[in-house]
Amino acid sequence: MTGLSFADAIQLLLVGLSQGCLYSLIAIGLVLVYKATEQVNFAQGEFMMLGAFVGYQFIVLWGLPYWLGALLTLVFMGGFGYGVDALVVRRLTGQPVFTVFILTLALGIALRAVAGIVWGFGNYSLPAPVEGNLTLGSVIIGWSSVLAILVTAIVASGLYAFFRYARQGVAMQALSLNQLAAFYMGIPVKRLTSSIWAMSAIFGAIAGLLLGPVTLVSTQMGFVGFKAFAGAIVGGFGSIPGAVLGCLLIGVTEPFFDIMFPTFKGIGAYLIMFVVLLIRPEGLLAQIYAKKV
Amino acid sequence: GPQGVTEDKITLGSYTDLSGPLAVWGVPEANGLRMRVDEINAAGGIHGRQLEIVIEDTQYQVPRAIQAANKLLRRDRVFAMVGALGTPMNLAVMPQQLDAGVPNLFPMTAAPEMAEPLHQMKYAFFRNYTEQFRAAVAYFHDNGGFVTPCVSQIANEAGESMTLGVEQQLHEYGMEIVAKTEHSATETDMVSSVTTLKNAGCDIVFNAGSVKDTILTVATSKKLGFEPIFVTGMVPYMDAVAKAADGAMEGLYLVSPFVFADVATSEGEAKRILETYAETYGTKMEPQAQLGYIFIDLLAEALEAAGPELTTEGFLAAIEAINGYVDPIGGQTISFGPEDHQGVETLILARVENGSWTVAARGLDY
Amino acid sequence: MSEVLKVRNVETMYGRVMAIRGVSLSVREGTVVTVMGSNGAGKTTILKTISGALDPFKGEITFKGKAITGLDPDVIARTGVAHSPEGREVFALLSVKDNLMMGAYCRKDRDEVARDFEKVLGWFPVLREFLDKQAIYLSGGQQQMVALGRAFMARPSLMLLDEPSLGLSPRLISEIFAIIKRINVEEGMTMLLVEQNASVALPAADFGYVLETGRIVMEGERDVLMNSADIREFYLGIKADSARGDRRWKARKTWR
Amino acid sequence: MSWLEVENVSLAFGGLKAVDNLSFSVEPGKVFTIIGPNGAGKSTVFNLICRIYDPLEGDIRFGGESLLGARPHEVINHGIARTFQNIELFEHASLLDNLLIGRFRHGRFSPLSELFFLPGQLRQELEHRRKAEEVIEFLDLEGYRHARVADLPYGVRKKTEMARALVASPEILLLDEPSSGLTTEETDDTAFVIEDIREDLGITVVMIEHDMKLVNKVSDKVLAINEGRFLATGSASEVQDDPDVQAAYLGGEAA
Amino acid sequence: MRVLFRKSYKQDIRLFRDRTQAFWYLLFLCIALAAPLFLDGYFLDELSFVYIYAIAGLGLMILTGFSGQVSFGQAAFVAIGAYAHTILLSRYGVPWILSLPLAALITGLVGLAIGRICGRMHGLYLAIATLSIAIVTERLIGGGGDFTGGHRGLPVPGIDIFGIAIDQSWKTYLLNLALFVGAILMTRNLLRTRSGRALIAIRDSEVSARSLGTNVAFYKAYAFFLSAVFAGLAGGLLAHAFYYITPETFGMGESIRLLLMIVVGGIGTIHGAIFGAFFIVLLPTVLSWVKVLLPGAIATSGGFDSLAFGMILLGFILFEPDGLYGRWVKIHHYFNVFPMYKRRSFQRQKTFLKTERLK
Ligand SMILES: Nc1ncnc2c1ncn2[C@@H]1O[C@H](COP(=O)(O)OP(=O)(O)OP(=O)(O)O)[C@@H](O)[C@H]1O
Ligand SMILES: Nc1ncnc2c1ncn2[C@@H]1O[C@H](COP(=O)(O)OP(=O)(O)OP(=O)(O)O)[C@@H](O)[C@H]1O
Ligand SMILES: [Mg+2]
Ligand SMILES: [Mg+2]
Repeated sequence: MTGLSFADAIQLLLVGLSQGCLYSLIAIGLVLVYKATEQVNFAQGEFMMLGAFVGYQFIVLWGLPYWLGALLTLVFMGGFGYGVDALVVRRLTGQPVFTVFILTLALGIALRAVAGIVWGFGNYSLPAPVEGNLTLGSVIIGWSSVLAILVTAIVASGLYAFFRYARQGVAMQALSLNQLAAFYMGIPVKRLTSSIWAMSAIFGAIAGLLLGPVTLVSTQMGFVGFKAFAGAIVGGFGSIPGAVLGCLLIGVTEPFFDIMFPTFKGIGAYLIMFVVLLIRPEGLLAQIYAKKV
Repeated sequence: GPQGVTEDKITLGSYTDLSGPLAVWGVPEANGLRMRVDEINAAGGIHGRQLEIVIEDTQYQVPRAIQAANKLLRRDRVFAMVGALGTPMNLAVMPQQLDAGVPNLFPMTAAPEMAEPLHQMKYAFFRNYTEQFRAAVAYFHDNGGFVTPCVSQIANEAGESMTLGVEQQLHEYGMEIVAKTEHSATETDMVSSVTTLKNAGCDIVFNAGSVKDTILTVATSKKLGFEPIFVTGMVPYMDAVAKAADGAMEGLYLVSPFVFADVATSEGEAKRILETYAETYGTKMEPQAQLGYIFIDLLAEALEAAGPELTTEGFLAAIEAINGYVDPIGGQTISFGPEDHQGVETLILARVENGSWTVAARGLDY
Repeated sequence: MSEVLKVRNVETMYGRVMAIRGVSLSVREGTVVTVMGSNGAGKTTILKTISGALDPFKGEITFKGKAITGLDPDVIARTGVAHSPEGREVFALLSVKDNLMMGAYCRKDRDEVARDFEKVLGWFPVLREFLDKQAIYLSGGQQQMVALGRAFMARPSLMLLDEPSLGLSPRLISEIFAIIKRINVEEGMTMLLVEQNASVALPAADFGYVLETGRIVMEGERDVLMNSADIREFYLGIKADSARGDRRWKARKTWR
Repeated sequence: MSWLEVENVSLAFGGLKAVDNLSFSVEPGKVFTIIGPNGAGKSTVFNLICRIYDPLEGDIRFGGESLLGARPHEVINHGIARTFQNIELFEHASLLDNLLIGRFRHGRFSPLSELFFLPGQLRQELEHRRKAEEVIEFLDLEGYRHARVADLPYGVRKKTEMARALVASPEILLLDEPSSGLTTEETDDTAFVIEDIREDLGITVVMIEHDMKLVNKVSDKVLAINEGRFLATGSASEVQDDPDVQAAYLGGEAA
Repeated sequence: MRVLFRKSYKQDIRLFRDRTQAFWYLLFLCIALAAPLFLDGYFLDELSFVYIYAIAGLGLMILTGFSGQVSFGQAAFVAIGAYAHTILLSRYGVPWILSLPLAALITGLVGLAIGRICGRMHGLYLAIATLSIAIVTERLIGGGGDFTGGHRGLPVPGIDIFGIAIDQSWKTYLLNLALFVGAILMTRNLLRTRSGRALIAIRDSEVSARSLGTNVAFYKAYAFFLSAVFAGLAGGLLAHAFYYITPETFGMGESIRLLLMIVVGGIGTIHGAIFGAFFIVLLPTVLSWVKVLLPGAIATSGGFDSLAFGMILLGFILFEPDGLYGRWVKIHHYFNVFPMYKRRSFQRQKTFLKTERLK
């Protein structure tokens, strides 16, 4: 294997960083729903895919100015997420979370098909929010990657504060811990749950708009979701900082793994996750606690 | 008579991916197949028989394919299988299909196994992946040459066959692959692979890949100022690729056994077909649709020749007799023979020039 | 005094099991009412039905004159019913502080809330040192304190208490009932109280119902009940020791 | 017959000393009761005996043999069974199945004989069932035999736990607040049950209890602890007359 | 309405509660055995698939349904079984009758190893860990060069038992049926004995399972072992049904299908695995029949199949979370108490969730 120059290393590091951030954005959507309801949304990847397609509709097909189109996309996806919970998931209140997990699996299948029927199964290109590259010496990174990093940082810290300090934030955790008691406290469980789904759909859409330009928009693009999952798990599923941490870890180590095993690109993420889980079965920032008896 | 043939009807079968990862291939293909079938029926069918084609969705999953084939062979009792998509699917289905005496015509895959070993019921349309890349290597070796050939391969059977071709042909010249990277289909970033290739100082990269990964690899290389010759196979032969990553694809080469015709540059019959398709299906006629159309056209040719007393033997003989058939869209010549069950004779070299594929050379071979 | 809560022949089913069969009871403003009954009599079920955690199959429930039958629990809670459920049901991983604060989720008056918070800590001083501890890691009794405090923090006009004395030390039990009485008197808060430990519950109550296998078999003012032979024997356990010759017979009794 | 000895054991959670240099010993065939205010560390003592926590210091012996070597699932093989304060049942299984699981220690892991249900199995199963039915009869649970335990009222669930511990036919039984959630009358029944457990089944009982009436009725020896530390020990009446206990635990009314 | 009077403890232990039940099940078995007489090859092959998937499903049911460990990697086990079997047959010429159990055993041991490793992981963590195992396995088999046939895969030799070639639909059908019935009996036996109960105990409360003497880690691994054995068996049989195996054949899609299968069927019940298999295998067939009746535009549009598939699944999970088996029980009850069936006797009371983050 040819040696790595320092510049290359930095290059890979930066790329890994921006990749990690993209994973993070998807992962945050996942963790959000989990933290607030303990439901696991396996269709988060599809939410992202849908976000990308809706953006494609507004920006490319209808030719709206980029930022307007993007804004509309987020609004639309917010509504969509809210609807998914209000119309579908909510019917399963009280069912084991595993059932919801399976439900979202089916939802994912359906969404892929719908997207295919509406927009076709091809690959479509979406303009990047910001063009051009940032060149530091021999290191090059796209401005959109920089944007991805910024967005992630803001979103993550914002949500962290929300769950830590905001009344609603705490209430959401409360209802994930004990629905009955939450109801008894007069917490509007249903409304909160739906809004959480809305939020996670929005973050999915953001990820989609950022990822769409890189890999073309297609019904299959949701499958990066798996790596986001891996990241969230590594960080300790249910913790926002954990999700970011885990995704960055995976994003950053992955390219180096690929360089070491050039013929096994793609499984690094999962091996890394597996190793972490072997050492810490509940992830870096464990979210599983010992029961007191 | 043979199954699937009645006084007034011939039933054909096909299974392809209409909603899975390769729906981007399957959906247009299905349209192309149907379009030609409808045209033929509208023109009164063949020897008084209407054509019927049953197309099943495999979602690119072998189990689904097996079930689909089971239905096509035993419920619909099709006369022949045409344009079935997917190497694993064809490999899994063919044994029982051939036992049942149902020919496997022009599968939508360029795997060598589609024509080899020679079997009187197996007829491939394409030159296989291996040959495509041998031809590519040969062409660039003879025109300009290269010193450090590299391969960026997708981790599936197609990629494997393509890489094999590169190895074999390089071997002819006593050369070897200098660096090889392998990636899965769902990658979202290629910097690591590109870095590997870059550090290996490759001056030509044979991209044994699929659609997205090809785009990513080429675009990323441009971004990192690494600009070798990129040569890829028939899979990314579509508009989306040529137009992708605003201009980054310029100069990307590709070898293909078929020509992806464009309304603008084509006239006559080809133009008519392309336009009719655009009207009927509301989209530009993608290459897969063009192939589907050609498959049926070719098959119809044989049916005509086989005469009114249709038997499988007669039909197969008629296919083997096809010689110098020129496809109505891309103008590739196709010939079969008792020893030659591979249709397309020579390959073409296409190149991305200001946002669209243009044929750079014809008659490639090795 | 007006009746805050009216329950008219309510039936509640669990699948095919009918847990309560046509129960009617009413709670007058500012009183403490207790429901006694053996295991599986349906006490918890009644409370859950009132607070909307279970949908009654028949009958109707009115609170402050408004029908609340079959509404969502959170809606009912916002109309001023607080429920301290059986088995504590604390928010396991939230800190004790957050647990208590969740009780006041629907209240806007910040300083009032702060005052009540202090009040609760006043009643249960132990909690003060555990404010930042996750509730799950409290001892059983400490969790019970949290549950009670949390219900009070909502400042409801009706409080439903399901076995508040469960797992508390004798000292705390007597204290708690003193507190309940105090809240009732000082804050004028109405209480519907389910309690196994009738010997402390009944004296604290103004009115009582006795529930057996889903039916109300007896009701009356405290003093009436206190003097009823059955109650004394089966629920207050008074003169039990003498009457307890053959206990098999007693054991059967719960099965009738 | 064996002794349970706890020898200056300590345990802390973070800063908080849940158990502080505590020692006591249980004599065979007796009912030993631990009382103490909420948060005194009673349940924690049980968890220490059952190896859920490792003591910081001290030793726990049963029949002269130290338990500290045993893994949690091996404790029962020493003949120690327990119930939990906040019920820990197999919620989705029927009461009967809960009891059959309780028979777990009375059987070997024999995959083939199980998967092919060799003749031996049927005999074993019948044996387990018979034992289970004995206990069901003993605790008056007939009515609930096939009910899903998740659906049972609190009191019955409490009993079910005791039953599950009993079918394991232990030498010593740890009961964490057996009477909580029972009516006065049912508590009286519990008293009789506990006496039977000791006399008829010859099982030593260690129990945590807040209901002084029950404590007085059944315990041969009482230990009072507070904040993890020893407070007093002796007969029920002695302990209750102890001023510290009065102050920390009983408050005004001594039952 | 039929009321069951229990006369002896045996009734709760024996395979069948009473005569009537025994009668019905044996009737089904006879019909299944006689199927080749009145069904053509097409249906026999479809049913063979059902049986094979049901075997895999039973395996997954043991793991996920009974021991409560969600696995997304089941397809990986199936793959290992299929490859082991094929390689043993074609490369080492092991006789079929040995090769199949060997393959199952090998898979089982792999499962055991994984179970031992993943023993400390719970719920989602386990699910995703197994998912990654599936993805990696696929890739490794692909990279296995000539030994595994790489991405190009391997052709599968025909079945030959003591010189008898099992080469026709009805023969394979009977073979699969036999193994299927065997698998059911084994699962049933597991459930009515000690180990089976241990698994259920672990699922519901690890703490008290331990306090009763269950070595949690051990039994979790055991569950993995059993389910892998079943998966391996199914894999071996599938290999023959596929004639040719490639790594892609057993990708993510299959794992997910298997999981959906047991959920649609009814999680936590043997019937569930079987009903689920019927559903998952026969649905595409039914769809392709329905399509014929639909207007061309819809039927021929890409995506129709998976849309329908997804939608039907959604419907199921929404309106029958207990799965097909749950529905079956209701219908059964309906006829039992006919005509006094009351809807409400099955109306779900409100239920509320508690956190599962405490272990
Ligand atoms: N989820 C359920 N499903 C089916 N039956 C139930 C369910 N919950 C309770 N029951 C039944 O309803 C009846 C009343 O139960 P409930 O819990 O109200 O009794 P309780 O008076 O609160 O008893 P305890 O004092 O022990 O709490 C019992 O017979 C019980 O078996
Ligand atoms: N796992 C744990 N983590 C942290 N603190 C704990 C844990 N378990 C118990 N504690 C603390 O240790 C002390 C003793 O708890 P324990 O449950 O033993 O009390 P207890 O005597 O059983 O009280 P009660 O009678 O109310 O059940 C309590 O203050 C409790 O907060
Ligand atoms: Mg109750
Ligand atoms: Mg305790």
